[in-house]
Amino acid sequence: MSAHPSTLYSETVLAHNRAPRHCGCLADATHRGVAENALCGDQLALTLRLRGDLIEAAMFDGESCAITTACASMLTAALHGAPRARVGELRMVMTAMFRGDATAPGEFAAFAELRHHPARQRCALLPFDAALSALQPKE
Amino acid sequence: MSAHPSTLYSETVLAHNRAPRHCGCLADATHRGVAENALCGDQLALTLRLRGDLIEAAMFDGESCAITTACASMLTAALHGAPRARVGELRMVMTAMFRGDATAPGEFAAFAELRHHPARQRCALLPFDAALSALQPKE
Amino acid sequence: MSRLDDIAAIRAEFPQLSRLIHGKPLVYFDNANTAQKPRAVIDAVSGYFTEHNANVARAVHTLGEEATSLYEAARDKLARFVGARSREEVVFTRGTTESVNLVAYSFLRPTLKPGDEILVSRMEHHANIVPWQLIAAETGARVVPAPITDTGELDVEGTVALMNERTQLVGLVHVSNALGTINPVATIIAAAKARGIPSLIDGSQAVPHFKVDVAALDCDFYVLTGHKLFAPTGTGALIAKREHLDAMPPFMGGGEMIRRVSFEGTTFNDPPHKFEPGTPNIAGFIGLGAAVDWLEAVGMDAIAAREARLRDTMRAALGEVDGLRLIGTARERAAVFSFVVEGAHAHDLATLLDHEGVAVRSGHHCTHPTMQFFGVPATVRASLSFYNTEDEIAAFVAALAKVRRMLA
Amino acid sequence: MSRLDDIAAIRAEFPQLSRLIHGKPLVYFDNANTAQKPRAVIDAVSGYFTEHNANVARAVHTLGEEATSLYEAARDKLARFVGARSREEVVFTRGTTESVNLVAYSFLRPTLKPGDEILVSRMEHHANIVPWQLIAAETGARVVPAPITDTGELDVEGTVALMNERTQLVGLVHVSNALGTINPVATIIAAAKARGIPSLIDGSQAVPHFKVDVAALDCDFYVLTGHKLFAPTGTGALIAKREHLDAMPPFMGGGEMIRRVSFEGTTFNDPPHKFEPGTPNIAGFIGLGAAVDWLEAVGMDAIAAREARLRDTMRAALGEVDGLRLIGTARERAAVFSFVVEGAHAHDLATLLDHEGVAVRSGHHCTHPTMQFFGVPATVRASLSFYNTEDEIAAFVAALAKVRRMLA
Ligand SMILES: Cc1ncc(COP(=O)(O)O)c(C=O)c1O
Ligand SMILES: Cc1ncc(COP(=O)(O)O)c(C=O)c1O
Repeated sequence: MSAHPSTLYSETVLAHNRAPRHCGCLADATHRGVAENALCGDQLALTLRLRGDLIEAAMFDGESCAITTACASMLTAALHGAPRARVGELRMVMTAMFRGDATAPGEFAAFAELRHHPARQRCALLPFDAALSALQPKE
Repeated sequence: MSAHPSTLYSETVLAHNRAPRHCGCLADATHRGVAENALCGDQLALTLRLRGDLIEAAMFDGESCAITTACASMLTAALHGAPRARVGELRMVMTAMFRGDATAPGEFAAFAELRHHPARQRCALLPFDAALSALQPKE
Repeated sequence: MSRLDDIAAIRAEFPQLSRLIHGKPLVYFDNANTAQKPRAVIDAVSGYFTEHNANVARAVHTLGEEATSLYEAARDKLARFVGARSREEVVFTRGTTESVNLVAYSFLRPTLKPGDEILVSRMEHHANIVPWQLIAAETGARVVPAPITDTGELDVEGTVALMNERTQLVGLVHVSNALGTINPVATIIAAAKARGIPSLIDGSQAVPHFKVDVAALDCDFYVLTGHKLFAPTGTGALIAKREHLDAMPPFMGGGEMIRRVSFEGTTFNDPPHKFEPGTPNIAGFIGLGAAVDWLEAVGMDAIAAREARLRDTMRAALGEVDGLRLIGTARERAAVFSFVVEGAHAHDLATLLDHEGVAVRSGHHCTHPTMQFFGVPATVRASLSFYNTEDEIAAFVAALAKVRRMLA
Repeated sequence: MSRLDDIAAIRAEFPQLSRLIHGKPLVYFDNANTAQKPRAVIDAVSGYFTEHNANVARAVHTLGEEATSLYEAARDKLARFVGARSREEVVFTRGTTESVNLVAYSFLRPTLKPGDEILVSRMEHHANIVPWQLIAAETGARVVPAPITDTGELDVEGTVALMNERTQLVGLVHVSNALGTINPVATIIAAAKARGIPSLIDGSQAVPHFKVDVAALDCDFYVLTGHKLFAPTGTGALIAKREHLDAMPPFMGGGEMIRRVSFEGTTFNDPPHKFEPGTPNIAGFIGLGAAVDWLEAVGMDAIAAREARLRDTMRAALGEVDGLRLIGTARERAAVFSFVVEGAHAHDLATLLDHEGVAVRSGHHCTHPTMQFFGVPATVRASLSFYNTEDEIAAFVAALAKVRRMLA
């Protein structure tokens, strides 16, 4: 059950946390979403600029833990130029990875160790949920 | 914790149960009370005839277990000619006996073994409670 | 080949079964009251205390993650065991009693109006009567008893005839703890559904004895208690359709059931957590998970088959006893027998049987209306489980004869 | 001479304390979340399962009598431990959360009117906020927050000023689980009483740490939870004045809480049983009885004295840490410390401390309004118990320095 301590806070994660990419708010955002982590009260806001179904730019904002920050940093980078469906696809790969059924692409694989930290999986999913909330049709 | 099996259903108790005394209803009762045992649903009715503070006669009625029946048989006998305060006094001796702090007088000592049967103490107290209810001022 | 074929080995897994009572081997025939626990359950409980003791759903440290995993795994196991559609439909409660109260307070009470009716059978446990009476008294609704027959079977026609546009819920015990009757719950659920009436089935005495498939039954609510299922007391579940759980307001407030609390306004968590405020009986539910594992390893079909044999032997044996009147003679029945004996009070029989090592229950079995229907204040109840034996039945019958002689 | 002088021997009684976490000795500083269990408690629980397993208050057989005696003895022990006026004033519940809900539903709700106020402090646990919000929403009453100061102390004057003729209840946490503050409960109880307002004290974090005398406090309701008191989770109590318990309608319905049930009308049992429907967490309460025995043998005064020393050492150690901000700096405090650290998120600290063997809690500690007041989403909380040591404090401080370097 117990995780190998060193791998969750890997150099990849720590580096992203120290210097996150795409941190802030898109001035010309077309979509905006927020997600909250009930466990710690962290809130993460995500802004997107879409043209048709293509995400042109993404930024995130909010005070959050290293896991959330690093994942948001990776996600906003991965979404640049991606189709909007990418958010949901990536999230599914992440949860499959947490079950031990898949390996997420690229740097996201750094979160594989969360399999042994169910209470903190939500931290890595927060950016995805903020993006999904942004993309959800609003009344 | 466990009781000696033979002593609860002693010959004294079994004999009273087989042939209880004062079973029925006093035709010329001045007081009547009922008590109920929530555990088994048994009801016991007790009728008394008082002159002043003196109990002249007592009878009990109801279908009940051997412990209740035997105790009611002993109690009605003990109350003939006794002052009304006797009911409460005897009940206190009984509960003290259940705590191991006293021995009840005469045949009532047959219930000493109930000390090890808390769930059935109520069976022996039922006749006392019916008598107390009979003696209670009614509006 | 079933593990039950070696019954001595099975019995050896239940430490309590080798206890002596007044110097005699325990014959435990009070299984409908509560079941004995296998070593696997006892060890799961102490293992939690010695190895993983922590609170659930709160801390991110190793012990907290372990405790949470074990606790939530129990939910998965129980969901699978009873055929729930999803783990989110399984709300953990203290037992059947709390499960019914939860439905009463959160599902029914908010919309109950004067004249509304709640239909429950005359053979219900108090747990499936009193909660409805409490909310009925508050709202002006009525609890209507559904009829039963002299054999202790549900009068199905009579029950269906009582379903009408005022009926807000139909409640029925799956297996009667007082009579042993197995009720035709599927028929009643379907009849209620055809009329748009939600149904609640009290499965307390069903799940320990045969395979139950809640999704197939398609009732709106199914309630059960862990301690009759070989798990610790203080555990149980409400299995409810997700649409109801989503729509129901919370029952009790506190930690875990919330998403965010402020004095300006509070938002609630998703089911099942919305209905599980505060710290739960963690060791108990871990024990429940172990009990379900254990039962699945033995096999519910093997258990049902063995209990059917024990039931038939017991039934035949009781038929031989002079002056013994069975209360409840349904054709479809579990190995639960209530009876009265001429000239001997139920409590005297129970106490004296105990002196012979035989544990049975005497009393009203929390079913006053059923007792009233049969015109008895109390019965003796002998309720068997798969770990009981034919030898124990013989010992019971001999003990019964002996104590009757004493009381005569 | 106290048993605590030989702390190694004391620690050896708690099996979990010798666990390794990620290969490092466990430093358990999450005692405000839940406490570890001494062998005496674990053995009492398994002893019930292997020796006395039966339901309570129902059967007259030997096992039933034994289980009932053990269960009811736990009530006597707890009554004595907290200074209840009588055993009948001790209602067993699942924990503090259920205790508060019971008071909300049975005591307050029946008479609550639009405009009525329930006054609780801004440092309450959600368990002492949300139940009031639920019944307030239903009745049109309001939950009013009583002010606290920047040091995390109750603003006593401000609180008393908010008591008025609309106030139906004053609720206050005895020791704050988020801040460590020990509140002047006697003052508030007296002020409420002078105005005819009933008071409820949440003693969850008080009873494990010092001697509490409920009768002397003279509050109307005192609530506590067993698992912080070294007993199993899923146990707790409401200690209430008898006059309230007599007058309150039942909360949940079911077996044991009734005297007689019929479809024509049901009568209820006396307190405390009126409020304890169905089968309780028997093993848990037997464990609670054992926990109280254990604590009394060690002595609450010795425990309080040792914890005061640990508190002072910890406080001094935290004062040395650069960039660490204590949330809650009350003069009267328990050995419970919430803090935030510059540049490091609470959850990262907690996970990384866990990798060093140190168990602390991070998050909002079920006190959102308190966190909001201090303008932090979450804190790290280190909460100590008598079995902790100065060496563990040193290990904790070293681990904290190490993980901060990692995150920098
Ligand atoms: C002050 C306080 N009140 C209430 C509670 C809730 O206790 P429980 O979850 O055992 O009901 C806690 C513990 O989490 C607490 O610390
Ligand atoms: C049919 C039935 N329903 C409900 C209950 C109540 O269960 P619990 O006391 O565990 O809540 C019981 C057991 O006593 C039962 O047999």
